[in-house]
Amino acid sequence: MTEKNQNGISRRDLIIKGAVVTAGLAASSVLVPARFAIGGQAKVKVGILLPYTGTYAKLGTHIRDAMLMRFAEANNMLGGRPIEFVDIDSEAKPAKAQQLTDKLIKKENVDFLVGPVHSVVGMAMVKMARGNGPITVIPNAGADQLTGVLCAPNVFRTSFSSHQMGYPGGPAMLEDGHKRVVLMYWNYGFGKQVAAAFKKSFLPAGGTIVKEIPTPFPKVDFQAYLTELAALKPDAVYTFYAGGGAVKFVKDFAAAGLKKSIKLYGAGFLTEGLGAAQGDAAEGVRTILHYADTLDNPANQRFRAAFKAATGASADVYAVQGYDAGELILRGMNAVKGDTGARAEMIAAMENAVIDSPRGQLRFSKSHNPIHDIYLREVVKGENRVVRVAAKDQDDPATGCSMA
Amino acid sequence: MSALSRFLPLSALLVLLLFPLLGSEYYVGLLSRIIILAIFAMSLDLLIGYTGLVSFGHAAFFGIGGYALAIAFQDASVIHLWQALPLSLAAAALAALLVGWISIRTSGIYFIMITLAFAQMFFYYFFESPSYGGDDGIFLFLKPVLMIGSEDILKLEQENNFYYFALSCLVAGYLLLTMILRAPFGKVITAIKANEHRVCALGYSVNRYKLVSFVIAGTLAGLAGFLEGAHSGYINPSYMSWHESGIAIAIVVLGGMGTLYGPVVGAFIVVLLQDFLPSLTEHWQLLFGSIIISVALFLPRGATSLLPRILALLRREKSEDASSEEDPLEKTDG
Amino acid sequence: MELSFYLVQLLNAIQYGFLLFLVASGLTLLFGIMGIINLAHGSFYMIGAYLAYWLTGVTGNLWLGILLGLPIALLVGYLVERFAISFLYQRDHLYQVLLTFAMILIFNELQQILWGTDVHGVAIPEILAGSIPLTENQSYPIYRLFISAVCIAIACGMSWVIQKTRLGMMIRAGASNREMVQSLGIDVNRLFALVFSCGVALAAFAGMLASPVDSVYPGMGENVLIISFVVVVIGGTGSIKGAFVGAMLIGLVSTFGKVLLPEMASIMVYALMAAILLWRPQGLFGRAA
Amino acid sequence: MADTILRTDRLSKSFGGLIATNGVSLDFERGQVHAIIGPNGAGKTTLINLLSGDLLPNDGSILFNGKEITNLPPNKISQLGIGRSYQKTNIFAEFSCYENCWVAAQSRLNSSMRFFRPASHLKAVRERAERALELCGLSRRHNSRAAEMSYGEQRQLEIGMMLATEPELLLLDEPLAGMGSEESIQVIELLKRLAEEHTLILIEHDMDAVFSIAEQLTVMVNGRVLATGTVEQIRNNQAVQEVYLGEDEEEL
Repeated sequence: MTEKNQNGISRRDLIIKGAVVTAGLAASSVLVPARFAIGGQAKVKVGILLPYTGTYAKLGTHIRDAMLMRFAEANNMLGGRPIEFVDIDSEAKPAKAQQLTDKLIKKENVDFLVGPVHSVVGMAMVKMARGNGPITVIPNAGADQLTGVLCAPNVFRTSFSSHQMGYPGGPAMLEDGHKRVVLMYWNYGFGKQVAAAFKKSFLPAGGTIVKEIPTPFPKVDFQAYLTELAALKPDAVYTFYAGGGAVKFVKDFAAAGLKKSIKLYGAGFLTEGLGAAQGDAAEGVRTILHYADTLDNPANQRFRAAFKAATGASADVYAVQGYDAGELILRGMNAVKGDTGARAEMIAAMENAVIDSPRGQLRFSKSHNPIHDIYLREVVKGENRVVRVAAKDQDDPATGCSMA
Repeated sequence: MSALSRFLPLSALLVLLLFPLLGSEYYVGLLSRIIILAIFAMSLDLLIGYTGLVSFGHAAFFGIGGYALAIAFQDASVIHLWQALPLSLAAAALAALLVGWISIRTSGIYFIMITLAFAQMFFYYFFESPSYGGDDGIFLFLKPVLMIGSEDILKLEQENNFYYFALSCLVAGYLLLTMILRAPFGKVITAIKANEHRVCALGYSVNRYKLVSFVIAGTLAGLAGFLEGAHSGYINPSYMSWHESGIAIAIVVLGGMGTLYGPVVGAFIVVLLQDFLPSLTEHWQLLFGSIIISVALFLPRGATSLLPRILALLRREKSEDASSEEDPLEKTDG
Repeated sequence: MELSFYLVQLLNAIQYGFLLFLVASGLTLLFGIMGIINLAHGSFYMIGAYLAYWLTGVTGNLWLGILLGLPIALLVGYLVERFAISFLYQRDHLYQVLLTFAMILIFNELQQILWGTDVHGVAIPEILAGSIPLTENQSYPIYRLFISAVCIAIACGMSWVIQKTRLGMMIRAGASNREMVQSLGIDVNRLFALVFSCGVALAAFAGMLASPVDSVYPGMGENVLIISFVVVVIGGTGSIKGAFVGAMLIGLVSTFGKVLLPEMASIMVYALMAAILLWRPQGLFGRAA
Repeated sequence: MADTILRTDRLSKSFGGLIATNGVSLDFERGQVHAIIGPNGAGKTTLINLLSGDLLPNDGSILFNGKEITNLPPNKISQLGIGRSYQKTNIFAEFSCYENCWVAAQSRLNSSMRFFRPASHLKAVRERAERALELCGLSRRHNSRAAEMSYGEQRQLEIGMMLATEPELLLLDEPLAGMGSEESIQVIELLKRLAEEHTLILIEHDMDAVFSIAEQLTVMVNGRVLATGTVEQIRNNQAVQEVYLGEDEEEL
C-alpha cells in the first residue's frame, strides 16, 4: 500500500518541500539538506487542526490548551526556535478535512501537524500527510488504521487506538467474575473496532458474548435496547459511548433499574469528564482507560494543577493527550536542535522517546502508537478512581502497518 | 450590456485558464475544489432555479458519484477514465431516476422532505453498512487515467492537470445546460417553475419533464462527486449528509439562482468565506450564518443580481454626463 | 422473547412517540398555519434544554427553571419572527429552508458562547425520581410516565384550542385561506407572531421537559430535527392529529425496528415516510394540494 | 340529431358535504357557441374544471368525440384537442408575450423532450405561436413581459395561449371578467372570429355578450341544469325567468 501511495507523489513535490521521503530511515540522513543557513531563529510552524465547534468542541479546546501549556512551559521555544501556530477549526467534518489539511500543508507549509479529534477526519488528514508531509501528531483520533494500514514514519499518536479501548476490557471483566457479557456500542467505525478488540481477548479467555447490540450513531434513544438488555439477563455489559450519548446511556441504564442486576463496563469515555452531568447514575460504573484523574503520580498532580491554573477547567484525558503531543514535539525538536531538515534523526528521537506523562510512562511502538498502562477505574463519589492496572504496557497490533 | 455580459464569462474563463501559471499549488487545489462544488451547485440550480423543485437531498447524488468510483475501483491496479466516469454517471442517474420517480409526485414541503428522506436513507446505508467502509469511507490510492497506447494523456496526479480536467468538466456542464435550456425541453421546465398548473393544462405531462430534469441534475451532481472522489482519493458518507445538501442550496442562492453562472460565483463565495472567516474568530459560523440570512432576506436573487445594478449605476453616471435619454433599465426595475 | 418483553417495548414505543409528538406539534403548527418550514426547530429544542439546565442550576428547581425559561423562549420566538421570518411569508419555501438552515449555525454558536461546550445533565425532581418495577430486573422511571402525561395534556389542550376557541378559529381559517382571515379584520401579523412564538416555546418546552432524561450537549437539536420533520410530513402538515399519529407510527416503527431488524433501524423510518408519501403525497391527514 | 362533440352524463362533483355539480347531463354540438350561465355558486366553473380534467368527478362520465375522457388528467385532455382559459389570469408572468404562446404552441410537438437544438429553430412552433398572437390581437406586444401588460391584454394572452395549442373545442371561463367596455368589445369580436372555426363552451356573466354570440344556452342553479336550449327557448323559459328576474336581476 505504501508503494501505491508513492505513485501519487510527484518529483516536483519533493523538491518544493525540501523534505525527504523516509522510506528507509537509516539511509536518509545522507540526504538531509543543510537548510538552515539563516540560523536557528526562523520560526517553527505548528499547524493545529482540531474541532472548536460542534459535538467535539470541548475535546478540541482541551487538547489545544494543554499542548500550548506544554510549549509555554518550554518558553515557546522548540529546539531553540520560536513557534508560530496556525490554528484551524476542523468542525469535525470529514467532508472538509481534505481542504483544511491541504491548507496547512501546502499553503502554510507547517513543520508539524497536530490533530484531529475525529477518526474520519484523521484518515483524510493522515492520508495526505503521510510520507513526505509534515511531522504529524494525532492527539485523539483512535481509528486503528491511523497507525495500522495508514502508518508512516512521520505520523505519531499520543492518544490510543481503538484496540487499546477494547482489548484490555475482556480480561478485566473476567477477572471481576463476569462471564456472560453483552456488547453495546455506537455502530460506527470506532465503536465497531472497540467491540472487535474486546472480543479478541474476551472470547479466547473463556468469556461468552450473549449478544452484540450495535446502536445507531450518534443517536441517543436507548430505551428499546435497554429493554432488550434486561431481557437477555447477562452478568455484565461492555459498552462504547461518549459525550452526550454516554451521559444519556449511563442515566437511562440507572433509571431502568438495571444497575442492580447487570454490571456496567465500558471504554473510558463512558464516564470521562462527565461526572457532573451523570451524577449518582454513574456510581459504580467501571471503565478502562489509559488515564484517571486520581492517578497518584507527581507528573499528574503537577499537570492537573497547572492546567486548572491556566484554563480554569479540570484536566481530563484529552488534555493529557494534548500535553503529551506538545512534549513529543519538544523531544523531537530538541534532539535535532531545531533543524527540521534533520527529519530522520527527529523521527528517531520521537520514536524512542520515553515520556513521564501524567498518565504514567508513555512510549511508542514501531508503528508510532502509544504503549502505556491501561487502568480499570470505578466511579466513586463522582471520581474515576483506579481499581487496578488492567493491562501493563498495552500495545497495539498495528495490523497492516509496514513499519511494525 | 449584452456585449459586456458576453465578455464577462469569457474573461472569467481566461483568468481561470491562466491561474495555474501564477498561483501556488495550494490555490490550484483549492480552485479545483471550488470548481467541483460549482458543478454540483449548477446541477442543483437546474432543479431549484429552473424547474422549481427544491431538492434538499441533492448531496446524495454527489456521494453516489464518488462512491461508485470508490467501490468499483478500490482494489483496482489501474482506473480507466472511460470505465470509471460513465459508471459514476450511470450510478447517479439511476439513483436520481429512482428517487425522482417517487419524489416528483409530491410538491412543496413534501418534496423538500421526501428528497431529504431519500438522502438520509443513502447516508445511513453507507454509514452503517459493513460492506463499503461504513463511516470510515473508502480510500483510492490511484487517479483515473486515460490511456492512449501506453501513455496516460491526462496525468491527473499532477494538481495542474487535474485542475484543467475539472475546469473542462465545468465548461462542458455549463455549455450542456445552456443548450438544454434553449431547447424545447428547457422552455418547458422554466414554464413549469413559473406556473406548473398552466403547463399541465396546455397538454404537457409535467411529471415526465420534472423527472427528466431531476435525472439530469442528479447525473451532473454525480459528475461532481466523481471528480471529488478522484481529486481527494477519499470518499465517506459525510459527503451525503443533509448539511451538505443545505450548503449546496446556500451556494445556489448566494450566487444567484436561475442563472448558470450564479452557482459558480456562489461556490467561490462560500468556499472563500469558509476559508477566510475562521481566521477572524473562533465563532465564525455566527458570521457565516448571518451572511446567509442577510442574503436570504435582502438579496434573494443572489450576489450576481448585483452586477446588472452596478452596471446600471455606471451607465447612469455616463449617460448623465451626456445628458441623456431615458434609462432602459429603469423600466424593468418597476 | 416473552410477551412481557414486547409489552415493555410497546411502552417504550409509545413513550418515544409522545416525546416526538411534543417536538413535532410545534413544527406542524408553524407549517400548517404560517406555511413556514422551520429547520431551526431543533435549535429551539436545544435552547430549551440549555435554559432548563441553566435556570435549574440557578434556582435549584426544575419547575422554576421551566417557568422562567418559557417566557425567554417566547421572547426568542417573537424576535426571530419579527426580524427574520416575517419577511419570508410571501416567498418560496426555498428561502425559509435557507434562512432557518443558517439559523442552526447561529444558534449553535450562541449556545457555545453562552453555555460552553460541555455535556450537562439535569437532575430529575425529587417527587418524580422513583421508578416502577416492570419485569424482574427492569423498572420504569416515573418521570418518563410524567412526560407522557404532559404530552397527552398538551395534545388535548392543542386540539381544544384549535377546535373550540376563537384563536383556534382564526388559526384554522388562516391555515386554509390567508386572505379570508385578513378580510375578517384579524391582524395577521400579530396572529403569526403569536403562533410562531408559541411554536418556538413548544419546541423549547419539549427540550426542557426532556432535559432530565436526555443529556444536554452541543448539537443535540439536530438529533431530533430531522425525525420531527418526518413525523410532520407523515401526518400531513398542519394537522395536530396527523402529528400525533405520525409520532406514534415513528415510535412504533423505530422501536420495533431496533428490536426486530437492527441493521435497518435507521433507514426504516425514512423508508416508511417515502412509502406513505408514495401512497398519499399529502401525508396521512394532510389536505390535498 | 346534430353532431355532438362533447357529452356529459350525470356528471357530479362534491367537496366535502357541498355538492357543486349535481348530475349534469348535457350535449354540446360541434361548431356551436354554447354558453353556460347562472348565479354565483351555481357550479359553472366546477363544470368547466371537470371538462378540462382539472377536477375529477365523483360520478358520471364525459365523452369527447365519442371517446371516454372522464378520468384523464388535464394534459391528456388538452392533447385530445380541448383547450381552456381561466377565470383568474393564468399566464407565465415573467415570460414575454410571445414566449407564453411559444410554450403553448410547443406542446403540440410530438415530444418536447428535445435537448439539443435551440427551441427558436423550430419553424412549425414559431408559426403557430405567431398565428395565435395575431389571432388574439397581441402581435404588437410580441416582446413585452406578460406581467407588465394591461389586464385586458393579459386576458387576451390567456386566450392566445389556448389558441396556440390549436384546439378543436374551447372552454372559456369568463373571458370578459374584469374588463373595461372597450376591451370587452375587442374580446367579443375575437370570440366571434373564433366561433367561425371552433366549438366554444363559454361561462360568462355579461348577458349582452352572451346573447350576442351564443347559439345554445344552459342555465345552472345550485349545481343542477335548470334549462338548456337555444337562446330563444331560454328567453321564454318560465323557470329561468323566475330565477333570473326574481333573484339576480342585477346580473342581467
